[in-house]
Amino acid sequence: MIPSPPLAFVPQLAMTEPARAALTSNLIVGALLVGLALAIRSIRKDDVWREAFQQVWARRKVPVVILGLYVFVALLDSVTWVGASGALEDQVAAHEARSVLDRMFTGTTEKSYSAPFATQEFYDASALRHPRRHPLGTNILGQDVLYMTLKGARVALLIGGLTSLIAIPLALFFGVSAGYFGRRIDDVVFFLMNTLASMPSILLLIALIMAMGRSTLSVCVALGVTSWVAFCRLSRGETMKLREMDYVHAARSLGVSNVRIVLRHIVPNLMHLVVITFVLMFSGLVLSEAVLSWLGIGVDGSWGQMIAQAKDELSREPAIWWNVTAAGVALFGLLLAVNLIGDALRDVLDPRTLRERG
Amino acid sequence: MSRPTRREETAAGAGVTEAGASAERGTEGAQAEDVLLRVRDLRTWFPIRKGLLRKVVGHVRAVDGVSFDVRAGQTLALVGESGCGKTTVGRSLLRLVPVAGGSVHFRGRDLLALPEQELRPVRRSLQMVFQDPMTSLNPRMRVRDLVAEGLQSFGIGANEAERTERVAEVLRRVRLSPDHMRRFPHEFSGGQRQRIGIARALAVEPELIICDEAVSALDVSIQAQVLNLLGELQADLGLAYLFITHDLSVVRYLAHEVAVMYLGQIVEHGPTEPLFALPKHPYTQGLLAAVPSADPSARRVAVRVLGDVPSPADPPPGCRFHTRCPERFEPCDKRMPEPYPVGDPAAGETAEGRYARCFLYEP
Amino acid sequence: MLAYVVRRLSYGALVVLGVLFFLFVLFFAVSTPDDIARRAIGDKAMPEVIEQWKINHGYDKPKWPGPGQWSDNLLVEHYRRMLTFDFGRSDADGTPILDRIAKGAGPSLALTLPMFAIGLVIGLTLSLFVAFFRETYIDKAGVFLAVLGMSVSVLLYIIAGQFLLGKVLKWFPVSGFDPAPGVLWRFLALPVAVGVIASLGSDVRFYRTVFVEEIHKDYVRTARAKGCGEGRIMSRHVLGNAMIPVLTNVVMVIPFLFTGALLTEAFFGIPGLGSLTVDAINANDFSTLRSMVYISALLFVVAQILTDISYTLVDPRVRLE
Amino acid sequence: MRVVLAVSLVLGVACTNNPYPEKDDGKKVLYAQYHEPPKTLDPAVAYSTNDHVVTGKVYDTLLEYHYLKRPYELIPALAEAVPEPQERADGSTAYRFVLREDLWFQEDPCFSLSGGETRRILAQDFAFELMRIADPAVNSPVIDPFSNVRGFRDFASRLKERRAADPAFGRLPVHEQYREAGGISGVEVLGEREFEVVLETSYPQILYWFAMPFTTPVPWEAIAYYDGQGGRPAFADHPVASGPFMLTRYDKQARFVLERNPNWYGLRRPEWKAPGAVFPEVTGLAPEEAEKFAAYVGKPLPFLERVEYRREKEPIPAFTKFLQGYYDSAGVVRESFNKVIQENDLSEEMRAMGMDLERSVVPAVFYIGFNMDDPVVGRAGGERSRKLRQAMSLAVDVEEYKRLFMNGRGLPAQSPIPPGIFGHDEEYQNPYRRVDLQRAQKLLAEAGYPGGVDERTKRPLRLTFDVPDTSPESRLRFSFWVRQWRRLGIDVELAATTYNKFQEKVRDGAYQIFQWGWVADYPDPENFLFLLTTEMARSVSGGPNTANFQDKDFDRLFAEMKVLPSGPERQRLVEQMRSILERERPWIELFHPEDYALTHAWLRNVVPAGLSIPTTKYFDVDPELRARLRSEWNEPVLWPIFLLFGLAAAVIAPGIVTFYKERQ
Repeated sequence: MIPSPPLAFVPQLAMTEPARAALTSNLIVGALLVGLALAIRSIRKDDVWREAFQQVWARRKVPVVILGLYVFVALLDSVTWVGASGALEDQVAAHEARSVLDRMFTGTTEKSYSAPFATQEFYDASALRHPRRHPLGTNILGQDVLYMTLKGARVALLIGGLTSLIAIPLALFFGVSAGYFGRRIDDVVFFLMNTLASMPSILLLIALIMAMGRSTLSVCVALGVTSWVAFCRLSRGETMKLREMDYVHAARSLGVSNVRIVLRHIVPNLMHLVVITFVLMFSGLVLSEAVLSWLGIGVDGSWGQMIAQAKDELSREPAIWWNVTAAGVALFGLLLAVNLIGDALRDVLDPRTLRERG
Repeated sequence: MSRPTRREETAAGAGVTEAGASAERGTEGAQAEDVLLRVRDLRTWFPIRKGLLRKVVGHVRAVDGVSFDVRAGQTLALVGESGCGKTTVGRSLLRLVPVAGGSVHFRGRDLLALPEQELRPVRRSLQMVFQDPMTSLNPRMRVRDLVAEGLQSFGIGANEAERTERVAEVLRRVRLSPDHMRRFPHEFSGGQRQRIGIARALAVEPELIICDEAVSALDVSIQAQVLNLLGELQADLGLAYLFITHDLSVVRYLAHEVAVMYLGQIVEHGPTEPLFALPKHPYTQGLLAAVPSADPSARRVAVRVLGDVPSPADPPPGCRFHTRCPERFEPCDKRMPEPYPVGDPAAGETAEGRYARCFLYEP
Repeated sequence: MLAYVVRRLSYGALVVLGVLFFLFVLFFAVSTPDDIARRAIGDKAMPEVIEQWKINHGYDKPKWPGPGQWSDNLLVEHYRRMLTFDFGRSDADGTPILDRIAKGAGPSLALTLPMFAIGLVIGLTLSLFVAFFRETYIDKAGVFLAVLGMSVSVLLYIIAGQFLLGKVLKWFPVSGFDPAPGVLWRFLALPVAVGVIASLGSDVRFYRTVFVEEIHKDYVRTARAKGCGEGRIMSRHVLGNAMIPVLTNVVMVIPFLFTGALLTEAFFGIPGLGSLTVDAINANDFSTLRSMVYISALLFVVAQILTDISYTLVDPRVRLE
Repeated sequence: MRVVLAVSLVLGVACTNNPYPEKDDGKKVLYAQYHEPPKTLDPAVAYSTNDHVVTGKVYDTLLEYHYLKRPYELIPALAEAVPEPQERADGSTAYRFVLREDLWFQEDPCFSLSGGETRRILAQDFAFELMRIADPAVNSPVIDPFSNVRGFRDFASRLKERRAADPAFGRLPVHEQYREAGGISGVEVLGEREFEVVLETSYPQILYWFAMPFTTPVPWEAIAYYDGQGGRPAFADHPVASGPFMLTRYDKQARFVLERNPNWYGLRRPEWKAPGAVFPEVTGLAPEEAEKFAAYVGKPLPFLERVEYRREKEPIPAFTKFLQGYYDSAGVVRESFNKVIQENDLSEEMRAMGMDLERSVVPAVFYIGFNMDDPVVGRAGGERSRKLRQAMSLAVDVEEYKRLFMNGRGLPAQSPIPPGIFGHDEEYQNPYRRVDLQRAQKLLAEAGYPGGVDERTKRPLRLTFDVPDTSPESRLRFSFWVRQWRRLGIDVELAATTYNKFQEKVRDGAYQIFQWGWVADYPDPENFLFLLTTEMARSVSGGPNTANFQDKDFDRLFAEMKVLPSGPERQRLVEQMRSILERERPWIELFHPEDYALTHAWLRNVVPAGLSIPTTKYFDVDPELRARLRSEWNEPVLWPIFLLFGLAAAVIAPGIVTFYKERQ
């Protein structure tokens, strides 16, 4: 089914909450895309980066393509607008913001479980409304599992991406300040790091989520707070090394201000660490979320939640295996792709090899 | 190529203009002579912390009471073994490391007493070229930005285009093609990189360049090129150099005056030729004896320097060198020798500017 | 050395105090003592009962120090109780927390110690093996498998392990725990196997990098030039010199041996501290959670201090300062 | 190769998935599981089904329910007979209980306080427990039903005053405090074996409370001794009781063990053939049922030597172990186990294993409630809100829910009163409790929300459904209801919060829609209809009427109905109340759940009971059959080990060979 073009809003309605939400979400997606485009542009201009990414591409074509697919699916699920299209199941959908993906799967719901490519329901053998249309079967509510799985891509990227976007700048800020200015600032940051790092992250996560309430954002913030320490430590150490580099001395003898030195000489030389950390952190975050989901404080619609929901279904006889399989494979696929890319990136961008090449 | 005069420059340079003037235009400042940089009793100590409360229990006396002058348009070489504190002297002058005491007068203004804000304009006249051209050039910046950084910092040039033009000029001056501006440091050879480093220092039109082992990391053939370049620049622009090195052959080639450092102190100081011809301090003698000479007839009596360098954290009492000195005698481990004038008029030398820190020459 | 140890210890103590402050803010910002009381004894409880409960659990005080109550407030009380290990009773069911923790430590250690030891041995062996055959297909396949293993959620490992080894192949009980020495291993075999396999990927990946880095160093070349056998090089030189990163990695894990494995314990019905924590989370039992976080932090700090000191023992290059 | 051999040898010998010591294989031990540990075992406080797993087995009561008869019937247990109410001239009602002779507590160290290892059960012990319920410090959840007892509240306030006035009094042992405070005037101990309970007004349901562990005899020694100090456990963790089983091991987080109590009257005095102490005979059972029990009728209870409880937090391993024969039954603890059942019956596979499925309707009701204090869905909205509630009620398809989430288990509810309780009417069909989307849409339009859009504001109607469970599984369930309403165009947001936050919301009245359930304490309509009285409204008294339903007619009818004996007059009143609820729709009644017990072939006599009543003493196991089937089902499969070793060798060997060749 091809989605109809954006209609903005259902005419007789005022600017509704869903419409506003759709607009905000689209704006965020737009901003992210612009940011991505800018990032790609600056990478293309910078030989070192361009070369690095070319090498990664040469070594890891399949994972990169797979990751691209995930991103594409997430985008499909991110561009939303309010307006009817397709055969609606219910009237609420008509004034809800729905994504391209939602529209592609509108009107595919069954009554309950059905196996992949089945023609009849799993339990009562009644005919399906859309026989052979569910490559991954349907879940207990009759929703297409392929649809639910695809929707999970956005959530996973959100968890990994948003959290990293929160944690990495934070870590970079504290780590660089501590490493560059030393003394009191360093003492304070180092103490803060040690304090946070000595609490088991899962307990800290739980406590934070309980304190902030359960929402996608608060899960991301909590994950960010618990995962920034490692990178902060790394960037602090690296900054301390960089601070003693001759080019920093040169800059100081040229009267360059501290802020400028940090921005021009320190941070750019940490960027490879940022990229590597981002990629390696990503998979850790998505895995953590799966555990949180099992504890009932994860993000709605995540694969972790699907697995947690589906594990009981495995104990049915005969077992409902396609839910957990779909979510598990989707999760595994994303993480494998990301880990392989991260691996290659680390090899390519590792500071040692960088210096040797120079 | 004409060098723009200071008058054309922007407000940022005003402080410099007021404080002193360029060597060519004679003296206007407090210093009547042509002394550009006057260092007196410079001390740079690094604290050693120990124990429960990290109390300062002592200091590494990296630089301990160093005094010298650098004259405009001239080269002073600071020589010594590694670890003697010569690099720290260079960094102390630019206040890249915290200084414990003494004074550094540049054109009559004490750099150590200036607050960072007022120091900034002075920095322009005082530049540095580093030993390792790889670590001294930010690998993430293009040549153009590297060289233009000082211009930007001091507000030289009205706009980016003008600055790029200046960068091109400076690059040509150090014999690099302006076409290389868009490249990254790792695309250059070691000698080229060092030229970039020189260009960066040169771009802000300093009066004094501190060359910290500027050629030590280079191949001998390249060394010569860079040294020639430095010589030319001095001739053309009237630059003064403080040349920090352990390589005595370089010193002889380049320097007008030499100061020999040992364990944080200058042990001998004097004009290059006489000092090389007739070293006075036993340490200098030992140092020179270790240099292989191309002329077998000029072979001197080998002076043996014994043992290892003591730790600057715990320097020996009395003369710093007495633990290794072959000529050690009674007062050496009791008192600290002063710098005694050692000019030997008999040998046709003037006493001026020649002294050694050794009891052999105690009057 | 002594001064160093003392200084290290006092810094550790400072960190623990910081953790306690963080905990105080977190837990007393989440729920006021009234909430905790209502949750514990029911919504219908009469106000005087709630007051009594708060008194019994020591929650009947102002939160912050202020004039006239510099020592008699929740903050000071919180510090006093935590520092003297007087954890009081669980908010959820009123049992003494220290008892529960003491009871849970045994099963947790019974699970995590073998898991840790076996995992370490297998991880190091495999990574040495892979590093030895570096640049061959064994190495590539090994690294790929490691990355593969890293990409699977622990949940799936556990579900698959129980399904395969417990349900289909019937090697071990699917879940349960019995501390009797003759049967204990039966219950531990499966969770230990699952735990080892789940962490093998990232361990091999990490250790291999460390080893390969070490192999490329000059002294290895020298040793080889001297005619040292490859096996001897790997076991003596490489392993020995790679001890610092390995040790760091290992010590960071030690505190978590005590806190148990949340998921593994819950799924396998092992009544350890991980299980206790999950219970506390599900029951909103903040007092237990607070004590668990505190104890873990304490263990972590101690482990860190021990690492720093043991560095000096393992590697003569590391100086005290 | 040697390694492979050694490993396979070890595995072959030692591999077993049996989680229990083999020495118990031949014994009559029942293996059961629990999900959540009991919170407390103090009979005056324990109220949840988790607690009842233990309290129901260890505490004996004056009365109990007949095991097989439905509707439920009270029979005497510790009492010699079920007492008749005696109307008194002053309007009060008295019940006289006479204990059986020769009743003893279990042996316990606490009786050292009275110089022995055990002692006889006295009427005083019942009075003591009633005083404990009244004691505000005990915080019993059932003060309300007993406050009708003469002097009950007075006793509580005297106790409170004395404690407040005199700290020394508060430090006395509890039984001395009670004695000093003078006891409850309406509980008169008439002798060692006799006491009378006097109610201020008629309350026929009081007898049911004497069939619950709340009113078990409690020895004062146990309270004085088990104070949680000096290494002694708290009474809440260490019951001292008189029931058929006694708790011998209690690691509540992991496992507990119950063993036959030799002091139980059924075991001490088999010659009594007391009802509840021997397997009962019932006429009128289906022939195959009767045949199943025939061999047991008249045999003394309990048949089991021991009951072993293991904690299972996760359903998959628990159910797997059941299928392997390591639990004797499943489905009694947690409903997710029942998913094995297909369309109301056991799957083929299960039947082949000899399993049995027992079902019974639980006297309980699950419902979706509206907060009647809410301006949109509640009273203040008047006719508009009523129509909205009616429309929402018409959209909810319980049959479908049952099919998806309960395997068809349970009966769709038409009114709050479940089957088996007086007042339930098989014939009654609530006009708002069938799915009729057209009518619902019409009502919605009449309410001013055509198609789910508010006519006045032109915005879609958005409501919030608060659920106190954040688990991923429950989210699926709750979103089912949301989808039902979405069919009308009503956008209901699911707000899953922790139980803590949910309670906060309820306390603040900040909720619109919620789902809740009520399980009968005793088989009487009063126990259901009181949930909707003004007196019990959450916003009025903090009571269990979470819907805050307040209706004067309903309250009046309730007061009348409560005291009437079950008969046509009472039926008429219940029907009137039902019709008020039908129209007002404070609840959308969902279903009366069915209890399924999935049992293995070796477990006998399992009759599920909806009420929390002690049934374990009637169970029997056949250990030989169990041992045989277990070993049949659990033969370890070892060949994959060899396959694994072989594969690994095959993959690695060529690499090693090439490596060394190249090296040379």
